[in-house]
Amino acid sequence: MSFIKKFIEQETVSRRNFLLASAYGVSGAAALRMFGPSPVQAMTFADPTIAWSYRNRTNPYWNEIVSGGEAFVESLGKSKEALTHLINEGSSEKSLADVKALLAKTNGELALAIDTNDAPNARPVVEACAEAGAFVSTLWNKTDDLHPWDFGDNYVSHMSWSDEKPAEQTARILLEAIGGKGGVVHLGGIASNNPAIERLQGLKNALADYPDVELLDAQPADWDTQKANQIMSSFLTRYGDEITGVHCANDTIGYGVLEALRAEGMSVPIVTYDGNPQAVELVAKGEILATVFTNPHWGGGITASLAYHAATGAFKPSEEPNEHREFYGPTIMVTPEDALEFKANYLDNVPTYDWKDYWGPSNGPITYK
Amino acid sequence: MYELRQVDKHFPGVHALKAVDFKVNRHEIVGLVGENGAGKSTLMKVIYGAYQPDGGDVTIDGTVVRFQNPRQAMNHGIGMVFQEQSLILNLTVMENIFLGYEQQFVKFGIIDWKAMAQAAKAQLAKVKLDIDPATTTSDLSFAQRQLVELAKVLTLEERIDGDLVILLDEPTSVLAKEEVELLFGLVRDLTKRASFIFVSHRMDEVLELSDRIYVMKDGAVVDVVAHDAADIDAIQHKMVGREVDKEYYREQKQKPYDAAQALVSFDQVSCGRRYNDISFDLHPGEVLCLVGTEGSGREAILRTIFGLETPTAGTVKIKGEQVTSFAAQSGVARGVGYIPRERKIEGIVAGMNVYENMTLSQMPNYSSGGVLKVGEEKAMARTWIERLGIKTPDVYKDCGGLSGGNQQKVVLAKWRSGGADIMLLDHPTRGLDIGAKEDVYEMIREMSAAGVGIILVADTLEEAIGLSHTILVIKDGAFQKRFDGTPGAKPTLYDLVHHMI
Amino acid sequence: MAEALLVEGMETRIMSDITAQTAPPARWLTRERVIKWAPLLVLLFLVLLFPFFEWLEDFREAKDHIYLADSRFFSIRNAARIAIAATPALMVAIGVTFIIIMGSIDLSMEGTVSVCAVIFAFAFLGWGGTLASWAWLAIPLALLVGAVVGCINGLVHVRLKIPSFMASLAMGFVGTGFALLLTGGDRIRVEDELFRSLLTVRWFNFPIMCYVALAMLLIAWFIQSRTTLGRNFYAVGGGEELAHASGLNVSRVRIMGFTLAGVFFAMGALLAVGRIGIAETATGNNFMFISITAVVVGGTALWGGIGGVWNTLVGVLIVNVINNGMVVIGLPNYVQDGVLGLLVIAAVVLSTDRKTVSFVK
Amino acid sequence: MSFERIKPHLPWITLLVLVLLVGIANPSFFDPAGLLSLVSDVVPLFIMALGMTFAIYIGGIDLSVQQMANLVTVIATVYLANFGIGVAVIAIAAGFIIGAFSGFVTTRLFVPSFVSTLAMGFVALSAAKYLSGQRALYMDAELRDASFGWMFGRTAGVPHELAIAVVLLAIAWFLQTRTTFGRALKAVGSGELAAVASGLNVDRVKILAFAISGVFAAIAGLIFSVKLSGGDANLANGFLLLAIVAVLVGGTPLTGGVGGVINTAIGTLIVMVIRSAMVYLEIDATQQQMVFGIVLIAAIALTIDRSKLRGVVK
Repeated sequence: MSFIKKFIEQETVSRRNFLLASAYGVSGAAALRMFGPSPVQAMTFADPTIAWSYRNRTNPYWNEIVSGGEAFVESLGKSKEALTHLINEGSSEKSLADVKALLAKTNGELALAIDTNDAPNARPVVEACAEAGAFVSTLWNKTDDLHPWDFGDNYVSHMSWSDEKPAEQTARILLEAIGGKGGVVHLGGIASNNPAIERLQGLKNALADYPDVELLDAQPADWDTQKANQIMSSFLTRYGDEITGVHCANDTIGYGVLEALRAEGMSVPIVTYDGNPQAVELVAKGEILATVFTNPHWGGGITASLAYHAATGAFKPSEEPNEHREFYGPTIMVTPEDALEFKANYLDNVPTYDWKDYWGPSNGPITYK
Repeated sequence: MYELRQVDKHFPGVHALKAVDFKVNRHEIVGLVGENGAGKSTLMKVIYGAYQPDGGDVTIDGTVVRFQNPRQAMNHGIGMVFQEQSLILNLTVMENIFLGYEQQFVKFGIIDWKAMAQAAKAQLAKVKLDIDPATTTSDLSFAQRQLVELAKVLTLEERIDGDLVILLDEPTSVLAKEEVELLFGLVRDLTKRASFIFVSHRMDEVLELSDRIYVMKDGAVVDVVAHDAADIDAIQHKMVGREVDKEYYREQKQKPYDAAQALVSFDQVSCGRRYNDISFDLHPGEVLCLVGTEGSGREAILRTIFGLETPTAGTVKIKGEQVTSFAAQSGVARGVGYIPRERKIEGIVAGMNVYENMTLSQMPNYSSGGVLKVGEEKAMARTWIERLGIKTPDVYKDCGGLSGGNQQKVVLAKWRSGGADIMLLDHPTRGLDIGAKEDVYEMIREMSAAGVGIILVADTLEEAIGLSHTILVIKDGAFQKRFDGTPGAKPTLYDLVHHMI
Repeated sequence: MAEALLVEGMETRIMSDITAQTAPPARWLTRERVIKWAPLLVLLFLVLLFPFFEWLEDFREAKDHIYLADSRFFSIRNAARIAIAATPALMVAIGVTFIIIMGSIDLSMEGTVSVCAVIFAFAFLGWGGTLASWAWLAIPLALLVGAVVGCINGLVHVRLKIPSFMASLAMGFVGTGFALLLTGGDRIRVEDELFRSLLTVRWFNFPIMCYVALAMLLIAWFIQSRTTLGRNFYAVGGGEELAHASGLNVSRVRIMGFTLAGVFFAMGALLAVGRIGIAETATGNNFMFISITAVVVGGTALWGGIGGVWNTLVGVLIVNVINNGMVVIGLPNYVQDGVLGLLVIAAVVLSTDRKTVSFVK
Repeated sequence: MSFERIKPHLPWITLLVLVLLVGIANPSFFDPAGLLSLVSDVVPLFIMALGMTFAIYIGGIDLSVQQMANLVTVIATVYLANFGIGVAVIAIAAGFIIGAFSGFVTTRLFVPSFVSTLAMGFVALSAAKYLSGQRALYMDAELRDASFGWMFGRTAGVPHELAIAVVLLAIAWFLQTRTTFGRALKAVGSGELAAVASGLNVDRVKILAFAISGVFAAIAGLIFSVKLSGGDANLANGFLLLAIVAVLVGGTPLTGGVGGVINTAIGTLIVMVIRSAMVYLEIDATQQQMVFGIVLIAAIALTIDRSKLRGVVK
């Protein structure tokens, strides 16, 4: 079937070029300034509602994010319950509707930290917040044409992670471990998610230096353990012993892959991403070669903190340089050698962060390709 | 032995049973007749436990009993053989027979199929049916199913110590003549063990079978007649409450038809295994009756003309034009109207009101550019309600809530108002009471006089003979004989039966 | 929703001798028989189809490849993989089969599976964390939880007179929500080697979980064919009002049906946990559409009364063979959904007897 | 005033009671601007539910609507630069064709709509994935505003989105109650065999019903895509079950022939109120889904008119 696949892939590439031409070409740079930097100072609030909007509670990653948000709220001397949770269940529609409802309820006195579930959803969320006078900080998903500085103070910041580099690093660890030859498969996240795209790209970058390693296949496993499990077992049928390494887009996918291998009594080197506690333990045991810790606890806390402090007027976003408005979050590579130490420092004892040190641990301004 | 004393039953706005006294003796067959709406079905439901009476007593051997549901009634020996086919088609015969009473064959939670089959065999023997109890019910003929239903009720015999009362609700409606005879023989035989209550619209059958006949009208028992004293005219008089037209089938109104032109012509038409090599012409004003047993192919011929069946050979012409595409839409477009036997399923749409039903087949006439002219629809409906004397409070009444006769009139109005000049009537009087039947006959004569060609599959042979200009006898899908039905020279029942079987 | 009317009543029948034995089908290869076995034929066809594509690929690249013999898809190891993937879905699908035979539908499986998985994991870890301790009691507990959830589902449907589609859909939300409430979003690892031997220990190339599933399938078959309850499902599906008039306590049968389905959903939850060693709120995800699709593909009619658990086995295998096969032959992932959709339509078309059904909605 | 008389009015009474309950618990819910904004945000979901009503009204169901909308978000984003406002035509045509094909598979091939529409949804998903190159795409803001900016303005304080919804509701209502097609839908939903025996082209009516469902889903997808200024193959996820719930809660049962588009409007509002109540009443995050389910059971138990569920409740 690979001939069909090749044909379709060629088609996709040529059409993707067309897409780029159509969507980016005309005036990608000249972003619309709908609400422009307002001449009057944005109104600030003494005690805004603090809210976190995220996908779901079933993923450990989001639980870490939430714990950070709660830690921040507690640092203000409030109880955990003071943090309002909006859960979108993977629906952009619900994400937007919930934000609007909260804006109406709080009358705009809101400091919102949000992952908008899907990149296109960021714009209406930000626009709604700006219109209502609320302050919003986004995490992960936004489209490339949307920038905080186009919205004065109200769109406080955007934090993301450049996953390409770390994913490339884990890939190199994997490729070294298999001796620079053989075949690898990649199990990705939801195909259209930015991190999923970047993490696969990281692998491809690394592969360029290893001509003897073939990328056998890459399929999206939608961040889902069970789906990853089934795809991996199908991969085992198709490629069998040709698979000498597995590159996973995140930890939860990794668990599914490990179980698929365990079912066969096989052991193949794998690398994952996210640095969840369970994955870190597996790294320490050597079952996973490496994962990348993105410190979601800090990310969750600092995103809420940025929105909150902008809302209270503690700092004025529009006076900050662009690299303080769009920046990459921190990444820490976790490998078997340092896994236990890492676990002790970051997971078993969550460090107490200074939530006013907004940009300390960050990783430089976001760049666009 | 089984007795109702002064039983009353009210529904919102209706006094359905008025102080009814009803008694069944041992080894007796009691007939129950009455027009639709006279309260027969309510009475039956009270007897077999589906309804609880508001007043009066139900007694068995003098003891007052009260049933909360049919199962309790069954436990007192009262069973019901339903009018509609009430077997569950995807189950086997034995499962149907013991449905709800499987426990007797269960050992350690396991059904002993062998034991059940044996017991079922015994039950089937009671009704003289020799079939494999493991047969799936849908594979049986209608008559066989009717007997299985009887066998199912007869399981009460083993289960109950006391006497049995078995209700037979229209058991003959799907049976051919000889099958009816067989059933009657069986019932008479079974009176040794059970009493029967026999409900039927076919007066002759009630008279033939019953020892006593209860006549109901407007929720009350108006007469009880013994078998020997029974007289059809007298009973009908009591039921209807007025004199029944001596000229029941309106033969005096039968006019010669115009044989010069043909509305429908069949030329050696065959349709798979349903019928074979059929040829006839239908003329304006003619009432042509197709006579045959159930499954002889008469309904399939009707459905072919309407466009619901596609013939496999031969030519069908409607008004001189050869029909090439068989679809109901094209049938309707050619002016064919169809009154199906399954009135509630195919005739009216329950849930839609009177005018919506009447215009269903002719919406283009009451719309422009796809937009309905509701005012015109209602006006038309009012006209036809008056013309046919349809009993409905207004045009907004849900047709599902009308009585059978009025439903039939709505269906008729649907086709007549649309100007259909070829009418296909499949058992148009089925399940209607005498008054409603007479209305239908009257309308058939009117249509015939107006030049409409009518093809009829009648409910009874008498009806066929009385109504038709022409009778075609069909057997096993093949044409047998053509009879001319001019008044005074009509064929006899015997003539027809001779060729049917 | 899926409503069809059998034309039985309108079909004209030739009636000759009333007491005659119904004639057995004269030919061996009747239409009815072909339709009855159609799902199995579809499965066989698919099992032979995917190796063909493998062969074609090698043929085009001029490699040696003997059809079937050299197939990676057509191998015991892959059969085991398909079986592992199919077992939890099979349990869920069997549960919903009973409901569909009754002419109802149950959409609560995702919630029920999650709740059972999570409660099982909590109890298992809380009571010792290994099968060799009192923790084994977590297994009957999970089945009991499934029964309770199913029973509530049935009660809501029957007592509140809410059509099963809506009642079970809402109960599904409640179930998932309850699982989330219990876990607070955490995942619970079940690492006991003894419990995980469901996956890791193999007899005759297949892991133990496949045999457990087989045993459950046989139990389901037994219930379907040899118990009053099982037969009553068919009665209710074939004609609920008639069954009621025959003295059957239809409400009870319905509630029992939903309860039984809940037990099988719980079994699905146990095997799903056994397969990946994790219980979480998301354990139940994706079971709804896949299990109902499998049931229909297997030839059980959505309008009730027809089909059974063997059909469901075939249906689940068809869906899983397609899913596995598409990856194995290297079909690009973005066409996989579409191909699955079209193949499902084709499979249902082949196994529907269009002559006995007058319309479908 | 007997209970029988109240029955048909139960859906909006339920809505009113819910609104009052939430409003009493948190009076800021009654803020008109806030309410208006809540209502206009539910518009894409409402339009999808409106289309679904046609499928359910004939006794079927359409599970492809969400994937249909996904596909349209991608189509709209990819082709906006080439066709401008013309992508609306392409989107609607795509909805019509896929919907009609589902209808064809259902009526002519006898595949229950539950399965046929689910399967066609997968096909639409594949198309969306392929067209989008499996990426999240965004629209050029200027192009978007040039072609579809009118969708999101306000006139006299009324969001245009809401106006679109009202117009579509009016069209759907007209179709349902005033046209021969609407009458035929009712006949098919209430008594299909009688409709056949009255010479209606039932297959065509059913295929059209699914096609309309597809068209409305496409419009919903288009509005959503413009609103979010982008598209990808998962953008509209989460719509399907809510759309079904909106139709059912409104009082259009799955058995067909009863209810209609006005019911769906009420049903959508009920869903909206329940959902925003979570925010207004500050229901704990981990409890929201369970509460939603329980309230839903209560709402359905209240709104469905059981006397119109002919025959048995399955």
